Amino acid sequence: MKRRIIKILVVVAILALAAVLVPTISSHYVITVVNGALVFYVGCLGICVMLGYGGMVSFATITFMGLGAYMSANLSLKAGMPFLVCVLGSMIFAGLCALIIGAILLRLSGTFFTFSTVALVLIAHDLFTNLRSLTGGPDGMGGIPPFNIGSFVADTAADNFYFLFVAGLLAALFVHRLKYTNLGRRLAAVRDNEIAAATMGVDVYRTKVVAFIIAGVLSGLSGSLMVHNYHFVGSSSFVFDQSTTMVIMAMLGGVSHPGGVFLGTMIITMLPEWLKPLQEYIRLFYGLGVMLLMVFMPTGLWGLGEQLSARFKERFHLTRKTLIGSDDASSEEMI
Amino acid sequence: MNIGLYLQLLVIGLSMGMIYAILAMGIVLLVRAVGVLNFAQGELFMLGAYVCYALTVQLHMPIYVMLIVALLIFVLFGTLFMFAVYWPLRNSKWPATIIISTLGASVVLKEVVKLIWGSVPVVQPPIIKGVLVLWGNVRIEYQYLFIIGIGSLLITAVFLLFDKLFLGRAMQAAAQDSYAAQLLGIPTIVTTALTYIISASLVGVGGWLVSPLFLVSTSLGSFLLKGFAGMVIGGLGDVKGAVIGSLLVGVIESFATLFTATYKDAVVFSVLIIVLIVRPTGFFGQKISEKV
Amino acid sequence: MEKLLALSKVNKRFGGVVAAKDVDMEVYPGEIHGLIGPNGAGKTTMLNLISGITPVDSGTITFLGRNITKMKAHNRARMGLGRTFQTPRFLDRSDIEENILLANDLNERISFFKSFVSPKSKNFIPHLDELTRVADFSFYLEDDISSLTYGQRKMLEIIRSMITNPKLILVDEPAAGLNNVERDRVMTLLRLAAHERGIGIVLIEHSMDMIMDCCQNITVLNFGEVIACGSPQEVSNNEAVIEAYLGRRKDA
Amino acid sequence: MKRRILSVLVMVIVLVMLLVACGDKKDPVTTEKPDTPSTDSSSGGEVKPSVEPIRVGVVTTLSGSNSGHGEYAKEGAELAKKQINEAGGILGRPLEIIYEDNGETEQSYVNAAVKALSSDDVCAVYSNGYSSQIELVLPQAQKYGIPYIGGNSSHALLEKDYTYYWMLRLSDRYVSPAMVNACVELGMKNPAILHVTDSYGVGMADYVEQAIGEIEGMTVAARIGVGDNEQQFSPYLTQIMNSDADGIIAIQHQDQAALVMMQVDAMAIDLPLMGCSQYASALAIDTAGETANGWYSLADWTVQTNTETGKAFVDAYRAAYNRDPDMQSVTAYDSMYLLKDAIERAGSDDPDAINKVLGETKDLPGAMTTYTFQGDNSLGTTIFLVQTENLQGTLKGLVTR
Repeated sequence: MKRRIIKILVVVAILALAAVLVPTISSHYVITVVNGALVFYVGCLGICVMLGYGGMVSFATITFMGLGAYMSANLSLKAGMPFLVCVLGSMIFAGLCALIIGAILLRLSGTFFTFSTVALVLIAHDLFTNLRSLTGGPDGMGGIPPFNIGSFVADTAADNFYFLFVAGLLAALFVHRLKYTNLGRRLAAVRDNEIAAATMGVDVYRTKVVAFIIAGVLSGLSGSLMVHNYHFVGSSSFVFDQSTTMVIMAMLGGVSHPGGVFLGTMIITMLPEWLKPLQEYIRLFYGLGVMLLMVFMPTGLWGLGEQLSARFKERFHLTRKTLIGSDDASSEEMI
Repeated sequence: MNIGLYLQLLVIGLSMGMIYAILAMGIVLLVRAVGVLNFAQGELFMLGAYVCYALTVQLHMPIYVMLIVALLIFVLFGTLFMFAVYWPLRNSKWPATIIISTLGASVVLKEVVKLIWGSVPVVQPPIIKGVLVLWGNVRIEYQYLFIIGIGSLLITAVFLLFDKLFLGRAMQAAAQDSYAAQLLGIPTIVTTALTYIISASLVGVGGWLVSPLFLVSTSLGSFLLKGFAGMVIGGLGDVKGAVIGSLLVGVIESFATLFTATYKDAVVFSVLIIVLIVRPTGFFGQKISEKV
Repeated sequence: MEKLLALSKVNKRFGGVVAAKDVDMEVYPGEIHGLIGPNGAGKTTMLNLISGITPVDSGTITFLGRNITKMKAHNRARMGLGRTFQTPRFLDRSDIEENILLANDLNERISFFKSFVSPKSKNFIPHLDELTRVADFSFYLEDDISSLTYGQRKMLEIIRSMITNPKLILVDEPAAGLNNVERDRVMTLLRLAAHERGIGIVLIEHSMDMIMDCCQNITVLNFGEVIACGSPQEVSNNEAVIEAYLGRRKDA
Repeated sequence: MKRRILSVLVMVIVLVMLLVACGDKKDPVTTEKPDTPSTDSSSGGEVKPSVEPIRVGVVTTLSGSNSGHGEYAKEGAELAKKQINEAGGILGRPLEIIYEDNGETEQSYVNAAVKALSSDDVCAVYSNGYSSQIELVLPQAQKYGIPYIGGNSSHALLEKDYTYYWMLRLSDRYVSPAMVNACVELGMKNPAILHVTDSYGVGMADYVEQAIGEIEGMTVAARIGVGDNEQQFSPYLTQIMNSDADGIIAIQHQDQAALVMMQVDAMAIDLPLMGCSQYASALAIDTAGETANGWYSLADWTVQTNTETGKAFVDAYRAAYNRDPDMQSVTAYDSMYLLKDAIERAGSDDPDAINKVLGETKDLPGAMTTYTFQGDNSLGTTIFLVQTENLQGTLKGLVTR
């Protein structure tokens, strides 16, 4: 137990350090980039649940971000609701839409499901662009109020960062913990073997729909954060290309771990900023990188890290394992 | 009331449907042989258009020479593509990796094309110029008729080769299964490579066909989604289904413009989703049941 | 004794192939019920029909006195219907613990919110340990599932099924691909389940020795039809069974 | 388990590296930083190297599929910089341009714009981004208090209270009636409108429809809005041909404009054709080739411009780059001179001062048009009516707001 506490303390300390350091040492521009990445991080966590935990390739994340974004924009502009209500509203709205859409689309399996989500993204984009009364049409909706709680109103990029940081952290904790719940195990079962899952009492269809809803709620949250961060929402943000980028973000870092997804989001967002001198070639390298990555580390950077650390620990016998089936079973021991 | 209009829309729809069918067949062959959904198929299509542009406009080749050289290049592309994207990942534990890898490949292809030909679209002169004036305002571009003609030829060829001839069916089976390959006496790698080559050549020719209608640009890759739609409506893994589905998509799309321009794509993809809800495996797809 | 499972006039066709024709079968608690027949007789299909992976065309399946013919596979599992497969099916990308925990979930049934806040449950470990010892092998809970040998995985699948405290387990060729020592352990495990825990077992097995050795009752299938049913002695003396196995012509 | 600590550590290290790598610009103490102009080119020769340069940001597309626009913009801005610096700079200080590549996505546009806005000592930013992109950034520009000059023409932006936003071109609202008047002269009574469904296209089509409604006896035969990724216009053209439309008013961006021109030609349509300014752009005409001939359009810019400054610009541009300037070049070029004028009138490069005097701009002759402040943050005053003949826009008239 002691180790566990130390571990938690170290993680908390690192996070606290990040929370304090990022807004103070970095420039406005860097904070803006980080803020943008954090917005997408929350959406990518939905991919983590769907793809990493449940093994379902869905490109619909961006659509639910759009639903959340427009809901939030409408709530704050037309009904004058405060930020927290908007966020809650868009999460619930995106979740409800995910329930209905998921219940329909998840009757399809594998490739059919994946492609139906692509179709969904294309349909939704058309709707976002043309339903002018609800989405502002191609002009989008501007002048959306910044983040606020009570009388505190986020004024600078650094203020936005704190809001996004807290939201991202909460979402990440939720997704991290989700893996170790019975739902997480059911998802893993659905991912690895649907038939075995069913014979272990897992309601495959329901589990998938629940995962889709969770992903939808996270995307809705992400969309809501997006509008309050940029004060503007336009339909050109919710296109298929963006969706593939988000899947690649998640895969790059390691899709089955919130930390990996974070890495991926940060790298993909920052890489183009970082490699400005290579402008012409950035996207080429990015594509090549993705292909190489899939060959050499399909579990992403995080997976690679875990493999390395596992090897390291095996080398130095640091692993604690529970032996089953011998005389001193069920006792924790060092090997 | 307006037969001329409907006729024109039908011709346009059918010829677009032919293009989608060519794309869809390319994907179906790969799905059947290696079970992979290739998201870079649209970029191979675009590459076909660029290669033909380079050969005809930049190198001034006559059409027959151009076609032969282009086919050789497509063979090369198909092989390269297989070894770069599919082969290293064929035994991957994570099924999503191949999909993501094809997404990566599509980015790479787009960027390579931009580096070579620049990001400004280029123009491929029409293969057959002119319009056929039937009466009054009813006019049909020869290029559309040409596409329908060549498209039907290609479709028939693929259909005969892969669905009717034993060799083609055996080849597909062998690509899936090394045991079958042993029986056939051809290594899996050869049959897989052949499938990729045929698939790449098909879409390459497709790219050549559309390039005079549209600008030769990286956005040609977006035709893939309609090809996908046609294939999924028809039923995954069925050549006949893919062709019928794609023609349907082309015609629906063309006639949808009578009612709406803004929601045209939404109409096509809504039809797709409705078809899938009614028949979760498409019109011609069999239920692929897992051996328990 | 109360019937555990009863099949009555169960039919199933795949296209033109008859996989089950008017099948009747009964299984009692604590009984090991053998299901045998030549290759392609429809044995595995029968298990799929019982466990709900494939729906039946007609007929009724009764389990614990309830008609489960229309029930989904996962609901049957929750009622206490366990299943193992010819090739073991595990969560390939998870460690052993996750796999066992999944079984434990089926047994404990705590709500999502409770599982969200509570730390990992470990109370299945003594049970697991006991069963593993009966099967006489050992492993580390945190290891990858792929670190187990094929035989160990087959045994672990039965153990996993037993952890869920089922009323009936459908066991599909547990000894296929196993050596003699491992085969004996599987038998011990199955006997423990049936005789000490009172679990009903439907056993498909090619090894006749094993079937004759441990089954109380045997149902023989051929082309989806029950051609004989009864104790090992009755079945082994049955004309039709001998004919089916040896492939004698009707007129010979 | 140490495993997680280790991975968190690795993550933090990677992130710190990333942050450091792209966060090099921030340096709150900005006064000293000599910056030798000799490094950027020989052009700054006449300006004393010790003088602090005046920094202007340019946000444009330098990579991705629209990098053609960015190339033109960059060439235009560079030409202006060279000329200004050779003539002694602004207030005796050299002009320095900081380019930011806005990439392909909305998010990367915001990042680039914020990077430009937050660069040291930037006194104004010019961008030729789309209206939706610019709108994403205007709240930021407002926050920074830095003038943001847009090369777009969507009127919707003027209706919102962005006091730091300046529109170079004549807005769509004023272009549209002129366009309709020109259509009337071409003999259209019942034109069809074919427009792109983005902010620009929809807004412009609305104004065109409104203007048509105000002309007696004129009606809209059909209004067809097409997505910005559409490549197949034949079904729409077929429908227009089969309706009783007597002309086509087309509003598209460059690539689509070229496609429309090609497909109109392929169908041998012989109606009078009127396009938006993009139909006269060099990119569209280069791509469409012969098929562009015959199209009328209301262009913010034509190389046949009849103003002194315009002609001088075309000559200088041709000499420098050996090709004709595009509208993207001229807006970027003019924005530099507009800023030069404003800075000289303000007497400093203080952004607020510049913003204030930009609102007092009057009769400043630019290469594209004459700039005069008219009350709604738009500065352009004229637009050309041109017809494409022999791959060249031939000047047919000048419309003044």
